[in-house]
This record gives sequence, structure tokens and C-alpha cells, in this order.
Amino acid sequence: MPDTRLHSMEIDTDKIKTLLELMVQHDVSRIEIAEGESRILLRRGHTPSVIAPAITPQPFALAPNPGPAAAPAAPTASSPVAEETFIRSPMVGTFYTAPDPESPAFVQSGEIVTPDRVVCLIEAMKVFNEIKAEVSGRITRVLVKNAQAVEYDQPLFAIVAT
Amino acid sequence: MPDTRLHSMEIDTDKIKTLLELMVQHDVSRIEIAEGESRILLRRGHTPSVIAPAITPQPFALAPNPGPAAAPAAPTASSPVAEETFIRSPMVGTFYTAPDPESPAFVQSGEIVTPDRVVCLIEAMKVFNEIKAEVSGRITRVLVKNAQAVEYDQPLFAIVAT
Amino acid sequence: MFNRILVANRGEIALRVIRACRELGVEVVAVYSRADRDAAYLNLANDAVCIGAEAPAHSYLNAAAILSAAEITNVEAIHPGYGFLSENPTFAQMCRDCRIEFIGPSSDAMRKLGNKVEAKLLAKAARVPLVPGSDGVVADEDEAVAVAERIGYPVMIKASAGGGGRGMRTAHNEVSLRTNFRNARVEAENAFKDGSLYIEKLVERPRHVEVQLLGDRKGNLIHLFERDCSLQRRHQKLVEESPSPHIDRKTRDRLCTAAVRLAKAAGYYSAGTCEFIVDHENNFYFMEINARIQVEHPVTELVTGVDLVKWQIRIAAGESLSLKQTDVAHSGAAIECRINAESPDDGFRPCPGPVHDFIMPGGPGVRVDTHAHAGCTVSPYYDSMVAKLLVHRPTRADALVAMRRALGEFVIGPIRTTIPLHQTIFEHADFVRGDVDTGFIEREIMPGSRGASSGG
Amino acid sequence: MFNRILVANRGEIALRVIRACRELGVEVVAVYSRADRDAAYLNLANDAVCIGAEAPAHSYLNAAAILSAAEITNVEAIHPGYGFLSENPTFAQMCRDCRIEFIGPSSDAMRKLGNKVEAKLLAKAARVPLVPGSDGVVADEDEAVAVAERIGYPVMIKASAGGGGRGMRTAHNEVSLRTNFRNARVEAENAFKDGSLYIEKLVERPRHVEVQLLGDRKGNLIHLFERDCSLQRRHQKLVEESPSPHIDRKTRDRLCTAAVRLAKAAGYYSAGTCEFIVDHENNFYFMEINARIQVEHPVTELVTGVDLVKWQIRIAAGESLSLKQTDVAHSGAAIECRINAESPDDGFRPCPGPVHDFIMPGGPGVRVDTHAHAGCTVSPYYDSMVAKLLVHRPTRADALVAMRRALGEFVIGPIRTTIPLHQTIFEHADFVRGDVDTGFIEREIMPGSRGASSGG
Repeated sequence: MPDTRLHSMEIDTDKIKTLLELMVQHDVSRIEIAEGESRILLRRGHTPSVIAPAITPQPFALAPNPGPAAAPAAPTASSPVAEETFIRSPMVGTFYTAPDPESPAFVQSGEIVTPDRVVCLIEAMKVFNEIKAEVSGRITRVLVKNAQAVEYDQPLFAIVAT
Repeated sequence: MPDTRLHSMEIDTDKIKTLLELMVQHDVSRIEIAEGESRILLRRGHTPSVIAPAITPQPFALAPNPGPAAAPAAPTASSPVAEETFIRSPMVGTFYTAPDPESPAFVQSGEIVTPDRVVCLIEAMKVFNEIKAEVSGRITRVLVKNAQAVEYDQPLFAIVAT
Repeated sequence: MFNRILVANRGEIALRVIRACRELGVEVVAVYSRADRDAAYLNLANDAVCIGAEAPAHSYLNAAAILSAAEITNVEAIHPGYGFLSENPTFAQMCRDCRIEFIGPSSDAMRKLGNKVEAKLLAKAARVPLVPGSDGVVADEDEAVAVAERIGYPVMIKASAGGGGRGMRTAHNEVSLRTNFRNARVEAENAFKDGSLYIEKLVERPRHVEVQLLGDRKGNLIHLFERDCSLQRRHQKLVEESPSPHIDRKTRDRLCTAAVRLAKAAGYYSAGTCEFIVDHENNFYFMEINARIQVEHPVTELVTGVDLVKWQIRIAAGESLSLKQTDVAHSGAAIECRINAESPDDGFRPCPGPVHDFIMPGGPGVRVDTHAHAGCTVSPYYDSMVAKLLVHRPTRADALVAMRRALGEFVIGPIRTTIPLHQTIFEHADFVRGDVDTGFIEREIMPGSRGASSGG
Repeated sequence: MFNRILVANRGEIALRVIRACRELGVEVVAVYSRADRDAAYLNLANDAVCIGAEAPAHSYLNAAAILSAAEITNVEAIHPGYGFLSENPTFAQMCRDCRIEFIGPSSDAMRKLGNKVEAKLLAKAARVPLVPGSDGVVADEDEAVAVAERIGYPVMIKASAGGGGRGMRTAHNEVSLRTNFRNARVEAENAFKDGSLYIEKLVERPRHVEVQLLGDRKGNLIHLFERDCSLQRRHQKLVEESPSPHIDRKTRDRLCTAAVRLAKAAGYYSAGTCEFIVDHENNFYFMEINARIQVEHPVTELVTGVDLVKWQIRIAAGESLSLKQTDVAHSGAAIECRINAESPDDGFRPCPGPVHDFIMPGGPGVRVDTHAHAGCTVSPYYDSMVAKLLVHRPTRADALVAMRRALGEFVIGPIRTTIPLHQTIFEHADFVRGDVDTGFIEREIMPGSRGASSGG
């Protein structure tokens, strides 16, 4: 029996139905979707500890497509190279490291930040939006230059949990 | 690579295509169907005895092309089910089991033949060509009916080495 | 001409606009949601910007994100495609307030035509026929009967607050009108907390015929003949063609000139479509103007040789429409099939998923507009159209033959598509004769499926 | 009309004939070699027969196997496509002796036109210009000089027994003529054991222009205008277009009527092509008649709207050509690119292999004729053409733009193709101006590649 847990009130039952059908169709054991405030986790079948004689990997992963020219391939959060994760842009806009050209940067590489710490500004539609770290950790790299355009979901800072 | 062996001349490629799609959809590794004179065995992926932690079926193998409508998929000679091989048609033409309608067949199922034994005639361009066994062995099955059209490389007789 | 524009859409229409830009020598910026990040057509844009998460509300309907993308990429105009923000006058105005041209009609014309009441007033003023009716709310049963007697039975009883078919009843005589009127009022009061009803003549077995319009900002406006889109399932068009097999030359002329009259009265420019329903006596009634490029625009491109998307861009850049009405000739017959990732046998359930097999038809007279290819994935987040298959041949009979041939060649798998449904349609005697109406699919092709799919 | 025909070919032209049959409602039998058993187009035939092993000699050139396949499948006619047995009069006669119609001209016309000497005699009799020359073998140096003075320098010295460019020398004056004549004689004696030589005027920077012909068995014969195929590499056409950007209207008329005159004199019917070379003063000279459908026939189909393959079949079935010369109008400009699985950077080395990525261009004005698709394999046994990409637009300038756009969309991988070469060609100022000749590719696009590829 499928195990479906929903971590948000704003759910779309039609979408979940479609997803469940897709899971069955492609023998997918787990789908996790985060979308703004919503998070959906769907799981079916055996847990990975039970090894079945024939495992079908998700066909979605079998169709590599080099992705758009201008879009940097977003590193996956679960990258095994280090415990590095990313602070990502929640919007399209222009990235600013400091509140104004005269001030120092909000954060420097190497600094330890708390979730509420403002790490940068993103200007969109003439509005400067303060972006918070949302997680605790040490900033290891600043991935975007001051006044550079950023797109949705683009990694801004690399951060390692402390 | 999918291993598809067809034990009958009167096959329905549409049905096979449907079956293959069903196999892929439901991750079925083997389907065997017996229906009157026809027998169909479809197998895909690795053999069950080799268990790998993660098996990746080739995505291109998942796109079966059933071949031409009228052309039976030629069984592969290296089939592991038995040591059965095939005497194949060296030309396009009409297959005859006997030198004339009054005579008995050149060979019968169960007979042992030598390489020089004439096993059938194939008429092409008004010429009757004697077809020899070319190998030694026991004829296990006659795969084509008398006066039936055959194409190049089509299996005519199944034969097991003695 | 613009140096650089942005396409605020996805899928085949985004690719269509990119194609037009590449041919015009205009740089083009694509935007994409996280679901579309691997879309192959993004490689054809000069730049591509991720604007949000999978759900349309977070990406393709996110006006702020799109305008931000337009600002950071320095574009001079935005092409909205169809759907999403394409008919949103507020978005059009936001673009223009940011000094980014919205490639479409004026925000004012969009607003007027988007309002059903205003659009009908405009049509009336332009002497374009409307479905006869009560001309507003009817007070009671007796007034309803009086209206019905004036316009003739059968009639529709509609709830003022209703929409999309809800709260509608038909009446074929006075007895059923009185009964249904009372029932409809109770139903409307319960459903919408507003019991006001109006009466309209019921057009039986209506045909959907629309006129393609193209105008510039200097008041030049022409039609590019009609498209017949009668083959629909639940108001979703499945097959479109030009010329219409239903109407005679005189009706066509009257229809096209009525559409031009109405669009001129609305101060319309850019590409647009005036939709009519046509009855079996060739009476036609105005429905609405779609103030955008339409899915089926290639049908008109094939029979007229006019590139509508390029003209949209040129007109938005301030160019004059150099085409005069007399320059536009209608040649041959063109038909489009919308191939959707849906299972017609299973209540038109959407069938998204990875596409492994994709063999496109080709050869004489075939045009395919698609963003799909082997190795792509049909996303569950957006509409299910995977390809528009078109043919253009000297006659409708030739076009039918070519479409059957092309449908037979088109391989899309393992996802299910509407190709088998189209094959059934193109063998159906009524369709071959050109004798269908908007109820044809449910009545003739899918009897019984109405109930089966009503829960979906 | 036939009930059932057989296509004695493979690849895109087999698919082209299958498409014509499906539209005509004629059943069609495909044949295939062991290498082509998985070809997707075989699924579109009513029947498919394996006729032999991979090598062409064992399958597509195996007349007996093809006729046996025709017999066991009970067809009434055989379409030979191009290449393979298509210009073999013996095969045509074998078919007809078996009471199977060969879809092409009469065996007699094929034989006459296949013989260079007879073809030139026919042309002369029909007052079609030939390249001026010695009109046969020249006895010695002095006679060669006399001929050269009559026809004017530069001249070609050719070995009677030579062919395909072997044993050819050019001379620009008497001194080089005398030296090269002696050298050529020694070379020819050594190479062919036949020292006889003849002289022909050297046409410098020649353009290749050909006229499409279509005739029935009752003597009706028309032309369908010209195609310009000057863009070649080693006599392999790369780009074909219509109209020719090189010739004026008057030359075009003279060329087309000369081709019709010659074909009528040969008693020609079915589709055929009369090839000419044209110099910079618009002088044209007959080269040969190709007695078959050609690779580039879709160029003519686009500009005339005439389906040439359907007409071939109708004419073979005994139908009259209902098209009159005045019915055929030339509309717009069409261009074809032959996309080959070859590596232009590496001496045009063939690059067969599996095709994983295949995204076909589409949208306005694009036609693609191809048997390839994602998942297919380009076989090493046959020619390397994977697709014919065509565009048809109102003007040549528009067609160039559309072709650049379409080439940019076409994804074929991981095999290498000539797409990048075509992109270079379509950016080259000389080609854009329409000023190229048959030596253009080697001279302008691939300088230095001649040596690199001469071993191939």
C-alpha cells in the first residue's frame, strides 16, 4: 500500500493522484517535491532495505538532456563531495552582497551564520529583498558576484553545517 | 538487450509490441504464452540468476521495434534454451517439402540428416533450387508449410546436432 | 525592430516564438520553470532564465518573476504566447509601465474584450449578430415565456452568476420553460446565492468558426479568412481546418467582414481571433474575441503563407502592416490535429511521462510544431499537448488523405496519445463529408465516455 | 491503378514511395537486407520481405531476389527508387518480361540515354547544345591544335577509354596543349591500353542546372522548371535549389524547352531529369538525362505543388498526364540540404553508428524527408545520407533565413553529420549572393581538404 504523507495544507489532490499513477507506472518508490511552502512526500512498495531481485531505476533519470545553455546546472544538495549545501535564490533578480556600495558585505566566505542572518539583497521589480540564510553553518563560498543577475533556485552561497 | 524468441510463423507483431510495452511498464522479465500452435517467449533484462544491486536496463532496449509486419523475427542461433539451430533460406521464393505433389517429403521431423541431404526445394524465378541441410543433426521441427513463401534468412527447419 | 525579446511561455508556443525571432534576427530570452529546465528548445534561445517552481502560479503565471527576468536580461518586449498571462490586461499594463512592450493588443482593448458584457455591447454597436435572447435578466416566468416566444424555441435558461455550463437548462416549449425556469432559479440561488436568470436562443448542433485578424497600431486591420474548429471535446479543440467545410462563400465573406468591423470598433491591433457559432442555416453569432495568438494559428499560416508570429512582433515594434486585404489569398486546405498525451479510452486521463519513442511524420505537405522529441518527458504540471500535426494540400480530400498517412507514421511512446482518436475521426463518414458540430465527439466518437469521464 | 506495388530500395526513398502509395491507396511491399531488418519504415508497408545479406550485391542489387519477392507477394509493379537498379534497363526489361511493370521510362529509352554516345547524338539531333569539341577521336597533336583553335582555349584533353575524371588534362594555349597531349597519350596507353584521345572545350567554373521532366506514355511531356545543384563536393550534390539563382528568365525558358525537346526525341516517359552545365555567359550544354526520380525531387515538389512520385506511379499504371505545361506554375523558392553521416573535418569520412539524439526541425516552411529517428542505426553498408532538410519560402532570402534556423534546430548525435558544413555554406557571402559553381566547396569552404581526403 502506498504511504503518503503531506506536509502542507495547500495540496492539490489531482496532482497527487497523477503522481501516484506515475509512481506505479514507472515503479518509483519515492517522490519528494518541495514547492514554495509546500512539501509532498510519496512512498510506495518496499523500503530500500528489502532488496528485490530486479530493481527498476526511475526512467526519468535515463534521459539525460544537457540543459539550457545559460542555466548553470544546479548542484544537488546531497552532493557526496562534502557536507556542502546551498543557499538558493528564492526569486529572479539582481544580487547584491551589501546594503549599499559604501557598506561592507553582509557575509564573507568563512563566516558562521545563523538562520536569521541576512546574507544578501536581491532586487526584483525595484524592491530590495533581504535574503536570510535559513540554515546555520559556515559560508564556504560566495557563488555570485555583486550586481549579477540571478535566476530562481540558483545557488548563491555554499554552506557547511557547523 | 531483450531476448525475443518466436516459435511460430504465424505471429502478430502488434500483440508482441503490446506485450513488450506491458513488460517494460510492469518490469516483467519474462512472458511465455502458448496459444494454439503459437508459442511466444519474451524475456528482457538480465537473467534472474545474476542479481545485481542496481540493474539498469538499457533505455534503447526498452524501445522494441517489432520489425516488419510480415517478417517473423528471426530466432537467434545462439539461443540458450536448447542446442537448436536453424536451416535458413538462402533466397526469397516458394518453399516445397517434396520434389512433386505425389512424392513424399524430403525430410520429416525427427529424421537425422547429413550436410549433403536435400531438405527442400525453393522455387525462385521459375527455377527449383535444391536446398541442402549443410549441417548434421536431427530435424526437430519443420517451420514452414508446403508451398509457402519464404524470405531470405528465414528459418526453415529447426535442427539439433547429434 | 527589437534587438531582444523574452518569451513568457513554455512548450511548443515558446519554440514557435523562438523560431520567429531567429528568422527575424531578434535575440530571444526563454524563461522556464524548474520542471522545464531540461527542455531542448531552451538551447535555441540566446539566454534562458529559471523563473520559479513547477506549479504555473509560481512560474509562468508569476508576473513579478517574469518582469524581473525581463529586467535582468535587458529585453525590449515580451511575447506572452497563449494561455498563462497572454490575455491578462494587468500584466500587459505592468510590462508597458516598465517600458517593456507587451506583444499583443492594447491593454484597453484586452480589458474591453475580456469583459463579456462589454464585448457584446461592442458587437451590437458594430452590427455583428449576437445569439438572440432576453438582453439581460428576466424578472419572472411570464417574461421568460414572452422572450421565448419572440426569439423562438428551443431556448437556454442561464444563471447570470453561472459559467462553464453550470446552471444551464434547455426548454423546447412553454411547459418545460416554466418548469425549468423555477428549478433553475432554486438551483442558482443555492449554488451562486444569486437567482437571476436570462434567456438565450439555443443554437442546435452549432459549428465553431473563427476568423483570424491582424492589425497594426495605425488602424490597418485585415482578416486572414476563417478556421473551423467544430471538432471539440468539452470545449477543447481537437481538429482545426481552413477553409471551413460548413459555410458557403457568401457566409464566409459576411463572417470575415463582421469580424473586421468588430475588431476595428474595439481599436484592436496585433493578431487576434473572432469566434462565432454558426447554425445549419449559416446564421452566425458572435461569441468572443481571443486577444492573443491561438494554438491553431499555423492552419492560417499554411493557407495564406503569412507568418502570424513574425507579424505580431513587427507590429509591436511599431511597423505598419504592409499586407493589404487584397494581398491575402487563401490557397488549398490545411488541417491541424492536436496530439495530446491523453488516453481517450480512459476518460482522456492525462498520460505524462518519459517519451522513449518519437518518430515524426514528414514528406510532402506535412508541418509539425512540437517541443517534444525522443528522450523528453511530458510534464504533469502543464497542459497535455505534445504536438500539432498539420497538413496542407490543394484540396480538403487530399488533405484528409495526407493526414491519415501522417497520423499512421507518427510514433509516440510509451505514453498514450490521442493519435488513435484522430485516426478514428479521420475515417468517420460525417467528418469526411465535413458535417460535424461541437457535440460530434461526445455523440458519435465516444458514446458512453461522457459518464465514464464525468468523475474526472 | 495498381492494387499492390513493391519498392526495390531502402532508406528515405523507400519511405517516400511508401508515403505516395499510402496516399494513393495502393498496397505496398517493402524489401530489406539483413542490415535493414529493424528499419522503422518497414512497419508502414503492407508487407516486407528480407531479400538478402547486407552487401548491396546480395540484396538491393540482387535482381533475382527482388523479382522473387515480387512474385511471392503478388505485386503488379516495382518502384526502383534512385541508385541500385533504378537505371538498369536489363532489370526494367526483366520486370516487364515477368508481367510486372517497372515504374520508370521504357527500357529502350533507358538504354539509349544510358549510352553517352547515343545520348549525345540524340541531343544533337534535337538541337540541344553540347560542349564543343572534336566530335570523336583526334589523330594527333596537329589535329588537336586545329580543334582547339576552332572551339577556343581553354580545352580539355580526355581519354576515350577514361571516365570519372581519370586521364583528363587541361590546356590553356597551344604549347601546353602539345605537351599535355603527348603526356595524356602515354598515360592513357599505360592506364587503359588505349591511347585514343578527344578534345572538348573546358567550361570554367561551371554551374550545374537540371530540368525536371514528367511525361506519360501517350507522348504528353512537360517540364517542371529547373533545379540548381552547383554546390557539390566531388560530384556529390550537397545543396539543391529552385529557382536557379544563376540564370536569367530567358535562359531558363531556353533550358527548359531544350530539355523537353530532347526527352520527346528519346520517347521518354515517367519522371526524369535533364542535366546541363551553364557557364557565366548563360551558355548551357547538355550533360545527361537521369532516367529516374532524383534525390532532390522534393525541391521541385515544393515550388510546383506537384507530387512527382505519385505521378510516376499513375503514369506506370497507364494514366494520362492531366497536367498541361500551362498548369504548372513556379511559386517561391525551395532549398534542400542533404544531411550526410560524414565528418567534414576529417576528409568526409563516413560516420555510421547508432543515433541516440534526433530532434527534427519543424515549424513554418520546413519539410524533412528522412528514415532516421532516435534509436535507429546508420548502416555502414549503404550511402551516408540520413536526412533531406528542405525549406520553402516566398523568396530566396527568406528561404536562406529559414534554412539557417532549421539547421540550427536539427540535432543528430552522437554520429557526426554535415550539418556544420551546411551552416558554413549558408553563411558564405558567395552562396548567399547565389554565385557559386561546382568547384566552390573544394575551393572556398574546404581549402586544403582536397589532399586530406584524396585517400578516401
